[in-house]
Amino acid sequence: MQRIGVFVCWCGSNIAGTVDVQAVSEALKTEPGVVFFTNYQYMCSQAGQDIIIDAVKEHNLTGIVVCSCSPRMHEATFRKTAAAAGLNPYMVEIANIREQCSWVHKDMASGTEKAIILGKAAIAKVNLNAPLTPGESPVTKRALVIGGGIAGIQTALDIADAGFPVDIVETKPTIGGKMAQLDKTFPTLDCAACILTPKMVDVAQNDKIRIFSYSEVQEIKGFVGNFDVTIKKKARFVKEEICTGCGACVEKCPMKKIPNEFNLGMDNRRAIYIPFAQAVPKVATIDPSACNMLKNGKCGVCSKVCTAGAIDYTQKDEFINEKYGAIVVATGFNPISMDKFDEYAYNQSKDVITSLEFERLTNAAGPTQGKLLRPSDLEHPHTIVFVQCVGSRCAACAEKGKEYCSKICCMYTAKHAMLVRDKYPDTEVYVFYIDVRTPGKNFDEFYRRAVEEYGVKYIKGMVGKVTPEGNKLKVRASDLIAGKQLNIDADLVVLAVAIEPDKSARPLATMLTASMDTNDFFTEAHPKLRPVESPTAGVFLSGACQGPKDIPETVSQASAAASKVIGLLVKDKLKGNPCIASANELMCNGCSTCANVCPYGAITYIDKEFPMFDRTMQTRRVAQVNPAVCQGCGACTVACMSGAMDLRGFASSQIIAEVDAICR
Amino acid sequence: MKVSYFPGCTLKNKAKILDVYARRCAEVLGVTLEEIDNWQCCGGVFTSKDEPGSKLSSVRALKFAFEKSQPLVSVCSACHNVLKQTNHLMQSDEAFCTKVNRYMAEDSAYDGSTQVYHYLELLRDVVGFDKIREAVVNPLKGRKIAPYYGCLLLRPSSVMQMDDPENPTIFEDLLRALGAEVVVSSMRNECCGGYVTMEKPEFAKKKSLDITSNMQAMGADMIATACPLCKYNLDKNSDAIPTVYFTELLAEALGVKEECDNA
Amino acid sequence: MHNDSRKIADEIILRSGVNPRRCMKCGKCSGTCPAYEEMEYHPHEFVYMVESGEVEPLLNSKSLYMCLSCFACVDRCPRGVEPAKLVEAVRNAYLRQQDNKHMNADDVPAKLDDDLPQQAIVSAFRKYRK
Amino acid sequence: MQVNEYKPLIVAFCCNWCSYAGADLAGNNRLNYPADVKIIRVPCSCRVNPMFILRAFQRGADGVIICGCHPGDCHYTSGNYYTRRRMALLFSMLDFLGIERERTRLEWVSAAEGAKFAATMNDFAETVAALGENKRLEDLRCKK
Amino acid sequence: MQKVNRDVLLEKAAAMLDAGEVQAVLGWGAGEFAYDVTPRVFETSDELRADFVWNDFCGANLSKYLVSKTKKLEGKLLVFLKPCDTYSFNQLLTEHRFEREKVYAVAVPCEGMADVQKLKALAGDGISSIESTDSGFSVTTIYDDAPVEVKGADVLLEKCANCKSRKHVAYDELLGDEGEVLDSNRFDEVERIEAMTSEERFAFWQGELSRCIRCNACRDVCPACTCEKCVFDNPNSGAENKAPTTSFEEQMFHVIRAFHVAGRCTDCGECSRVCPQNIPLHLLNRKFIKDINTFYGEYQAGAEEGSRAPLVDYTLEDLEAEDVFKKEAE
Repeated sequence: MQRIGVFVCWCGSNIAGTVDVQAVSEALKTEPGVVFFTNYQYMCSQAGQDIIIDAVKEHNLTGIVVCSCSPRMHEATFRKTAAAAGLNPYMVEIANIREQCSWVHKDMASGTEKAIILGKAAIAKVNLNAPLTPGESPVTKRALVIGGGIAGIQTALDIADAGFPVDIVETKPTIGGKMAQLDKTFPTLDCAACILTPKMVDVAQNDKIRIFSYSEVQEIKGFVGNFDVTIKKKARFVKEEICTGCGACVEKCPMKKIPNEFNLGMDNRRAIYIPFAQAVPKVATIDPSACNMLKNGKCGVCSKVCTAGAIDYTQKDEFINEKYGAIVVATGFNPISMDKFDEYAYNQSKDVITSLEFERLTNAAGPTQGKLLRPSDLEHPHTIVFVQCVGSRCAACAEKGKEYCSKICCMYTAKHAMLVRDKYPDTEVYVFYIDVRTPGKNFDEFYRRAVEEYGVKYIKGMVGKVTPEGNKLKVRASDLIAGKQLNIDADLVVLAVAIEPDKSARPLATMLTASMDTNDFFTEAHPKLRPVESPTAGVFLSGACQGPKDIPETVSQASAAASKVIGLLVKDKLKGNPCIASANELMCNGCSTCANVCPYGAITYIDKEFPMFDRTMQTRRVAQVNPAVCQGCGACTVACMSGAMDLRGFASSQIIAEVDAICR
Repeated sequence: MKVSYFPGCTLKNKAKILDVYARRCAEVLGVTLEEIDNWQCCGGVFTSKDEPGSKLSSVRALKFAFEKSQPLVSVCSACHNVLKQTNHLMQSDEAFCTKVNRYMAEDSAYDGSTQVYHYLELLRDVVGFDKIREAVVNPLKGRKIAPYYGCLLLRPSSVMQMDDPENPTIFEDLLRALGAEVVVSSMRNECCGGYVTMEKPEFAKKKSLDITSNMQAMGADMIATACPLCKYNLDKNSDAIPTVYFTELLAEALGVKEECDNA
Repeated sequence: MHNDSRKIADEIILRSGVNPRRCMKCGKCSGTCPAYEEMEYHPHEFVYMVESGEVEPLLNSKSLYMCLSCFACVDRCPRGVEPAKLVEAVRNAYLRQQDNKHMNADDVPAKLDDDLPQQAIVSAFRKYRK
Repeated sequence: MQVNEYKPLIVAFCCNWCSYAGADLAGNNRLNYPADVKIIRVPCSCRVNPMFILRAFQRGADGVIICGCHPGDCHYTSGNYYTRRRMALLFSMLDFLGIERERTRLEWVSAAEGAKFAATMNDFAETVAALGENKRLEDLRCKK
Repeated sequence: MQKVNRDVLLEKAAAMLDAGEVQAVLGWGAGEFAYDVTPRVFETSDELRADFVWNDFCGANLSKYLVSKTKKLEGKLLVFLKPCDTYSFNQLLTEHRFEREKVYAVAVPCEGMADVQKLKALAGDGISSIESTDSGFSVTTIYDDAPVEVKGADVLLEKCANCKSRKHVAYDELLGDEGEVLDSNRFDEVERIEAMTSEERFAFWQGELSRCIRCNACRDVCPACTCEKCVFDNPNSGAENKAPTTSFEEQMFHVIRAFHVAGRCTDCGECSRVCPQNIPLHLLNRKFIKDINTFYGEYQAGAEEGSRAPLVDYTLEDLEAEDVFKKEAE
């Protein structure tokens, strides 16, 4: 039996004005377990708290009921008071007789009556309270960042800056991601490489950061603070630690006609290659599907010219196991396939290109050394048509486009159009748009500059069809404001293609038990208040894997994710919320129903032996709640048929006791 | 193999030769086209679904094929479009299906389960282009041919499902199998203006010229089509390059053209 | 009058099965339409005017007979609106009114030439009169 | 002597993050609703077991209302979606047994909707008061 | 009359037992009367030959017994499953209630099982023998020498009269021919009650439920009720009660039970078959099944192993609780 003290607060006249506090404390004194009762003007004041502390000591109280304001206001206060008095803080219950009683009811009689009932319910509940101790789990002080684009780079740098080791896993031979392929960045027009490559070098030189390039995450086990990850380091047939990145092998490699993915296939690379001059790590990689030596053992030139002896044709995939306290997903995006949009003749003409290809065409390190030339005949284009929203905002058919707005296209198209007009004033530039969306600092000003200062022709309407004829592209489009159909003979058509999450995101989400939306973007723990966390504890989101984002937004989210990770890694131990679910193993059926409703993947199953009445042992499958992962929503407790699953602090018996007390 | 065959009115009149080539070539490739008994005109155009009366002739043809457990094949693009769209409605629109069956008042109801093929699909999916390539005796070497689909074969793509509506390859693949050099023009799925040829001939002419001049510019010296109305329009409105039925090219490659022409 | 117009518009929406509210006014239909120049009201305007109940001008417009039923707008619309079906429904709304027809049998012989395929005549009748 | 006016007994289960805070806000704004409504705090609407609802009815409650975060806003991301299914089925079953369907309700009240909370409680209390005492559930097993 | 006869089942089971391929056989055993066939575990082929029964009274669904029986065996257990039983079999597998490797499932086609209550109503009490005929049964009672002829179709169990499927959804081996999923009228009665006024429904259920003697037979036979500890037996659950000391559980037992099996109930009809008071308990389950189908799309528990039950699933567009009655009105 509990020894309960009841403390009724007046809250000045806030409560005492409508509730007869004396009558309430009198009425509650006969409730089961109550051994002490009093009322006071301000229970939350130091003097009020002292009354509680003294009463606990004097009357050996085991439970406290405070009839006062909302628990959302002062539950934490009174829990600390209980702890100061030597009681378990979870032996406190609050009856909300202010916000939900004195403030909403007018007459003293009904207010007092209700306050008594609420007090009784709290007493009934505290009678069934048990001391709760938050569970603790150790934290591995190392973070994993999956994806080495600008999002992953920024997150890793920030975490490393706080002194924690970080590993970056990147599937490509180099970090840098999409930003490394860009020419200039909006709205300031600084060159992407100039601002990105120093950061890449910082990563390479930071002794807290390890880069696993040309690698993939193979398996993830464990939970927040204690992830157990297997990383597959694909064989690149070059010893990374020996290769100096001199490029002699690349120069001599006889396989010259391999489409260069860094330039989106607009020029060629060799079978052994370094993606670009500032690659990090700057080491060569052999493409096994193109290398003659690996395919049929006939060649070996690179090995002969490598003075460092870095070539190793026998290299195998390597598997690395590492423990992490936190995981950051930064898997980024890709433009969608244009196969289903051939009204724009992307597959029919080399001169219809995507915006990312356009970036490479204007980039000094690109296939044309930065000269804007048509891919088909390397002539200077005089009329360029940009088409926005290609595949974005497309709700007609799911396999074709994406229903969402890709967010970045309006701005980069304005940038492209502006740059063309700046460098080649003799060029006619048309931009076809549905809406121009420029919410962002200096964004609209930038777009207006493209129109007003650079004379880019913005036309509200869509391109319906592109027809290659001779060396021209006949563009048919509508101009909705002029009420005309336009037929433009263009030299180059640039498509602002919708972006989608990287294909690796979904299998990764499965490994992480992190949730995704129907478009395969990762979902946030809360769309407004926890935007960089996944609902799965210890998993954080950085960059476009969570939704379309431009560089400034990506970087700020990357730093935000890093700060969340740091906040986790500075802790030696994780204290959980003790109000979590737990399964009574004797009653558990092992049916998996609870695990099916758990949004956090907190429930796993083990086979366990139980002694039977006939002294034999029986093995049964039973649920285990991971206290570090469970957030205490209680979905499992209702899903559980047998009632084996219960929630501490909100146990079925406690809630039923409250129901009974209210309905008595 | 035997299939049900819906020739359509034009193939019995102005486009007889299209029909003759189609039958003979099918024979050569091991398929017999069995003409449906007492078929009626499809109406030439598929109009809105609240006019079940205008779809009855199509449903009768579809049901006929269904009762013989055969797929229904047609050569004319317009017939194929009407049959395929009607069949799709019978499958997907319960109210329409019920209404049509009530109109027909036959012993058994029809539910849209007949497989509807255009002759091109028959060649691709049933015969197979590889088999055709083997059967070619007279390859169309050095002929630069631009296939022309028009609208009816491809759209609405969600129903017709013949090929990618913006970048189809079925026609190209066939012509390649016949040994021709294919000229791909992105005007191949543009409308020739067929339905307004009576209403406003000068407009139809403009549309047709857009197509033929593009194909000519892309290097074609001949256009191939499946639709009599398209052929009429393109031929009438352009002196530059001729338009022929694809079945004629097929007959030529299979070495049966002359016997057809003399038949 | 306004009410009548709204009623006709609703009927057109119902019969065509097209939901004009899905339109995001991008103009791709009109950017793709091969009959654009011949039309007084263009595909996107059909959608907008039916949505807003302004069908009277459409019913009396020659644009109804210029649509080629080529379905390019239907296939290319990013929102799945199907403008061509709407044009057809407006045309039907006009033709189904008593005595309304767009083509007389008597006028046909003058339009024929030796090569004109039958399907052109049949489809014209189906499209232009009820 | 004063005639005892019939006062319904109403149990409200409110999720901690949205609806309980909404009820607090109604208090902050001094928005009245009948004292007949007694709130029980649960972490999430998905913690409400149908057994709790039946228990309340059995102990004499005349109406039971469950309040949670709006769909999409659940603090635990998905709890209220489960609640929605569970309650839809439970309410339908109670109706099937001939229990007045107006005695149970599921409402989404956010932490910002103090006014909605008060209005909902006023409306629900009025509805339940109009039904009178909850007899049928008690009588279901006893044929008189 | 069942199409596959007893000998086929018997020989299959006996052969496997004798060969040591299975350690025991879960089947139907003879009772005191011709009609009280009960589930039984046979350990030798001799036992089988003596007491194994396969006739029109094998209504019992054996799936449930796999939960406890497989745990007691080292080796495999052969079980005979009628089509409807296989749904329960899958559902139990979905919930990990027994190990699939420990079971050898033999599927048996079923032509529908007879209801003793209905038989007695037509032929009278005191049945001494029942002979199967082509069209049904020839029943002799102790009161009359002349047998009474009863049509098989007239005495089908409720669950068989509204059979949802003659297709087995899980087995290792099928004896005889596979059937098909049927288009049954099983929701007609639910619809009839739904069409009543609230008062009429209340009166109907009051009439039915007031007969309940809380014998727990419905729970004990239910293949979805395999909890290690049932809430009704657990003093801490807030619902415990065997004898009706408080009226709560008395009133709520059937609602809670139906809710606990909602989305998991395969509609095997065992609850109504065993109810000694003839309460149509299956209607509560079918109400849930019907609601689930209309609200969330067709779902048949047990049709597929591992399928996600509707109550542990959701979509963002699910209908609101208040719209339930609008939807039903449609």
